[in-house]
Amino acid sequence: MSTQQAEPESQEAPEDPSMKGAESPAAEEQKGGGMVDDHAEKAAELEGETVHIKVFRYDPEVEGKQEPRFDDFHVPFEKGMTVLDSVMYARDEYDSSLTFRHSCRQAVCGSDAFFVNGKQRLGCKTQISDLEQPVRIEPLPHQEVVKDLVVDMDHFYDQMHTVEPYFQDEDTPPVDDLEEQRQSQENREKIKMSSRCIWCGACMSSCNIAAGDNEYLGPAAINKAYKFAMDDREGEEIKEHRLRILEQEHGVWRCQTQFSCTEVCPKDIPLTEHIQELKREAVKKNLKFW
Amino acid sequence: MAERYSSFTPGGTGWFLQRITAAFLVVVLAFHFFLLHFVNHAYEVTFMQTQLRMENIGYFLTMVLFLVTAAFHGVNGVYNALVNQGLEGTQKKVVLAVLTIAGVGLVAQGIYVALAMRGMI
Amino acid sequence: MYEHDVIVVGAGGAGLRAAIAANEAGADVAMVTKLHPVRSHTGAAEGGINAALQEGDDWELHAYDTMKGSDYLGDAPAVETLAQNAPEETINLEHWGMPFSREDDGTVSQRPFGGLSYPRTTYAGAETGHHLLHTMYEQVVKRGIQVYDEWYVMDLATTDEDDPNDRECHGVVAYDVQSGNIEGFKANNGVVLATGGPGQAFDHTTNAVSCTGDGHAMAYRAGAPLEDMEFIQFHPTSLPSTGVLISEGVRGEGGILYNSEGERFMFEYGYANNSGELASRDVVARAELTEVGEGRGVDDEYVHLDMRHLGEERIMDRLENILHLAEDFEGVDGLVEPMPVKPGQHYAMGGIEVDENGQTCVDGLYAAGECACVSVHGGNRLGGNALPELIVFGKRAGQHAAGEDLGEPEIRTGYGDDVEDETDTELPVAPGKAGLETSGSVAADGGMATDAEGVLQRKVETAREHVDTLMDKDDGVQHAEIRAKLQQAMTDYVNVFRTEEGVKKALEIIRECREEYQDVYVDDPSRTFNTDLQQTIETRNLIDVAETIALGALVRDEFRGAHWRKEHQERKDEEWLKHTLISWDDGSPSIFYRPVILEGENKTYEPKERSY
Amino acid sequence: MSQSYNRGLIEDFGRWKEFSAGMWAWIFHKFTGWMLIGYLFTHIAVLSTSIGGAQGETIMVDGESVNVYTGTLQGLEGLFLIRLLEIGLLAVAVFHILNGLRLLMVDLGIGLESQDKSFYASLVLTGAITVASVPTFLTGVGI
Ligand SMILES: Cc1cc2nc3c(=O)[nH]c(=O)nc-3n(C[C@H](O)[C@H](O)[C@H](O)COP(=O)(O)OP(=O)(O)OC[C@H]3O[C@@H](n4cnc5c(N)ncnc54)[C@H](O)[C@@H]3O)c2cc1C
Ligand code: HEM
Ligand code: SF4
Ligand code: F3S
Ligand code: FES
Repeated sequence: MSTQQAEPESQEAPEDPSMKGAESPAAEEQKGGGMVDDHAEKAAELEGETVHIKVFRYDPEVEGKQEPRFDDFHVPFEKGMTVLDSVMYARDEYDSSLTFRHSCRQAVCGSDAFFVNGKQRLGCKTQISDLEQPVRIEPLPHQEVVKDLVVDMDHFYDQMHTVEPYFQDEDTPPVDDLEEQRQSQENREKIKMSSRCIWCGACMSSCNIAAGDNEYLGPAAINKAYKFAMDDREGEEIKEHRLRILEQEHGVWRCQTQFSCTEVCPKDIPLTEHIQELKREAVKKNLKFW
Repeated sequence: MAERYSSFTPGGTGWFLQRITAAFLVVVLAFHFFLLHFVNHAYEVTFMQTQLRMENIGYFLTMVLFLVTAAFHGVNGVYNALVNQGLEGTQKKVVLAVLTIAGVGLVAQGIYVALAMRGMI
Repeated sequence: MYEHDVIVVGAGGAGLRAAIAANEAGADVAMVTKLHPVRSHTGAAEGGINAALQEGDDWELHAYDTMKGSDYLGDAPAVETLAQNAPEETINLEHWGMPFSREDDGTVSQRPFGGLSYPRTTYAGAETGHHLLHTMYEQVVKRGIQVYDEWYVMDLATTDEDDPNDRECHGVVAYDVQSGNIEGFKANNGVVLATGGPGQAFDHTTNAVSCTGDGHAMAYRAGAPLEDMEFIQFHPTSLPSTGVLISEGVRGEGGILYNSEGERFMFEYGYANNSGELASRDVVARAELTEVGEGRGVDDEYVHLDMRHLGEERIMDRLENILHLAEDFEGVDGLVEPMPVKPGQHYAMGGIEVDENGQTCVDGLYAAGECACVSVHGGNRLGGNALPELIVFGKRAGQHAAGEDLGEPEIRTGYGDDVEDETDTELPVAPGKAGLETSGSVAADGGMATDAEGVLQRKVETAREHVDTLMDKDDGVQHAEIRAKLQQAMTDYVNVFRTEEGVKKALEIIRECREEYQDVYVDDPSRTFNTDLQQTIETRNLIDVAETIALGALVRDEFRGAHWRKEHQERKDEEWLKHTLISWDDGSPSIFYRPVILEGENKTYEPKERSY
Repeated sequence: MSQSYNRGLIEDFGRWKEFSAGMWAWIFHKFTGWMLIGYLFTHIAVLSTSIGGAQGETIMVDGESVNVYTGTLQGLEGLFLIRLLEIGLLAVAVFHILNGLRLLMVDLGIGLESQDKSFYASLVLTGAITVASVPTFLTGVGI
């Protein structure tokens, strides 16, 4: 196990032979033919090879990292290797200052959404053999970069909190009665997908509208509100209150149905559909007053 | 925790009318195109023909309604687009005023033109 | 310096519940957590929450099952508290909007689970933990409870009287991961540790990267003993590359385990001639490792779990999520090839010794959740019993810390007249100490601070000095190297199979790790989001925790629950109906035992053969 | 918080190659919408010659005096450039209509799974209709 350190290498000089990691000229030839569905086949091809990753680096405090750059790493490939595995390997073996959030390694904590080869993806849920090399790994766009792949999530959390993301109902039976509120299976099914969100922020990062309008609630927060608004256990009045929040200028109307949120969501939540449904609900509610 | 938004300006009406007008426009615009480019050819249009068509009250009214909806749809669309780009405060009010005036002007001039075509002016 | 009545360290299920309870009891509570709450590992739990809700079911049955499952090493007062309170706490979650799966009549669904005499596992799809975590975080948002997220707690501000029972905890020292600032958090009433499991002590685990046993190690060094650390549950089917859990459901539906020769080894080699693949978790896990050990493992590492014969239709219908897991995390298509699996560390039954109110022997120091040991799980945790533990004991700890009267606990904590000292086990190496220590007495005037603020201030100084030392060194060993060595040793020698020789070997390697740790340095010079620094500190905690696991495994020479010893393959009730306790004692760990409490409210639980 | 790095807007548009169907649809719809409203203003302006026309105003075309409305329109129609622009207008309008229909469907929650396919379909159809109508648009143009 080596703790070898190589000189930082900038994006401008991608052909620099002093690349980090295990030297492997073969990796150069190993240009994948784009997205391959059958990764088993692809993986077999890669066995014993290395994977070339290009990772975005930035650190406001460190000389030479204040100007963002890309570092190259060559990581030995193993079957089943994910993008997260590759950066973890690079960090543990080559450069311990490589920084990113991660925790569960199983797509439930939502820490490791990165911008991988031009798309928001969860590092731990993306097989590296599915990607074209070199694999470009960047922090999520539209959020400020704190360091390397770590972005500032505060704004995302603020938006999530804005929609009053908690169950509200006045007439739940007393807990001592051990009586639960009733909910039909259909209604549970209706909110099922929306309740899967792991707050990874990929959707928000992919949305051009959210990028342009900082106050736009964004797909994740709207989806969170959807989960409550569509839950029959909450009363009509609260639902109307929720719709009023969503109808704000920076609420649902901002969505221009670009669908990129739906495309990147690692939990396959039909975000656009949920947003559209809320628009219709809001219109219906307003029509009632006319 | 982030503050809650408190300005109550539901953008729903504009959004809704944009869809309603769009649905109407699909029909009339298709009709319009057909009539003036395929049935009659634009290059053959003469004042006489136009006058003839306009004298039909149904056609006249359709065209006026077409104009009104298209103007609304177009101007409202531009307004929404600008608002979506983050237009705020006074700027927003000014844009709204300018667009309204332009829209109303367009419709007024258009009706004036249509009346002229009917020979009513 | 920040100041609150109650400081909750950790924001998983246990921490969130504690914070809500303390808030409801009127305390000013704040949570300090190294991950944003929704990132906590509670989110990974799939199965469900055990609670006797239905007519015909009864908390006493739940208590009985739990006691039996614990192999009679659970303390009856704790087990009964769990069983009595789980229904109310589960219903409470429902009232907070948790999306439980439903029956036709709209009531919450419950399903059968291993070791339960009644279907009482309440679930929300296959993502119960996710919903539990998010529902409780929502309640924290609703109540406006202050959350310091991405603040890493380094140490407890505990006074240093000689006897841990006399010590008092006044707060914690934490550093802001984003800026690197080290600050003190003063707790006027109490500190609740809810830092989760220590799974990262092992090379292969279903636990998150963040499960580094920080709370264990901090409490341990502050004087609270760690209890029953040798009891580690291993899950037989986790994916080799990531440790992602492949649910027991696959075997339940008829999935078959094969070795590299293509033999169905569970029957072929007689590991379980009756139930085969469906034998209990520990049996299957041991069988798999035996196969690998005897050279019949695939790639010398794992075995194959094959479900292809079930047919696409059945798989899609019942096991669809397994296909996704295998595909996403292992790159394997379960429809066309068998899935690689191997045993993975899954859960720690032991933890910081606490009573039913969550309190440790150190005044003002509480622990709840997986980091604590009340003890409800004893030698073996039943599936679906960890989540109710979080909400039941999380709540109690929060309430007690906020000053609510919960009555006198029946469980005693700390070294006292009711314990028995360990006498005869010879250790291969001296455990403890020899980590990177900084001088404890920074107080300028030499006097020992005893007032809360003084204690906290001194700890903050020590922590700053500690971090400076780590950062200033620019040569030495990196944490990743030590951590990898430690994890490998634990997986090699303190895994499912434990031999005296092996465990001793592990202790020697742990000692080496300690010594290497003295040369540890942080390469990343930045104060901004320095994960290198954080992991370096975590590695130190892992060393301490791993050592207690190995020590416990060495002294307990019997086979009970999840703990198996090659030389002692039977349960020894005359000798071992007692908890193992390990106390840090300023770096020279001492081991002692406290008898298990089998007398419940209405009955005494008589140890019986644990057979299902 | 300490310093952080904002990559700004430039980067967003620098990524245009990575835009997905929905994003392109949005950009095109915007563009065509603005073209159309712009055209509507010009259109009314041109048609305004009918006011004079109704009062019998004339202009000279090829030495002949014709109604100013007829003259202006036919004069414009006689220009090849105008014909090309008309074809462009048709394309713009057809796309806006087709994609507008697609958007209406999306608003009603119909066929969301194939939103990308319907966008491509709109593009292809627009192309086809435009090409098919070229002959009609070019008949009788005096070069
Ligand atoms: C894959 C899997 C499936 C499971 N399925 C089930 C099941 O079906 N049923 C069941 O009952 N149990 C199940 N369990 C067990 C159960 O989920 C866990 O025991 C439980 O979630 C632990 O919760 P916790 O609150 O104690 O800790 P965690 O949820 O792990 O939270 C720990 C918290 O502490 C914080 N923290 C840690 N160290 C520090 C520090 N130094 N400073 C500040 N903060 C810190 C972290 O940020 C985090 O917020 C499962 C476990 C796993 C791994
Ligand atoms: C014929 C059928 C038409 C249909 C179906 C249609 C449909 C739509 C729809 C649905 C929108 C809203 C897009 C959104 O908010 O996401 C829109 C926007 C717009 N439309 Fe139309 N439209 C039609 C005709 C016209 C005409 C004739 C004009 C010009 C006068 C026009 C000008 C605009 C403009 C300017 C916008 C705003 C574009 C933007 O978002 O920037 N449309 N159209
Ligand atoms: S909606 Fe999907 S993409 Fe957005 S934060 Fe939630 S899980 Fe991530
Ligand atoms: S990407 Fe943005 S525009 Fe709407 S559909 Fe998704 S929120
Ligand atoms: S590491 Fe938790 S989602 Fe990827």
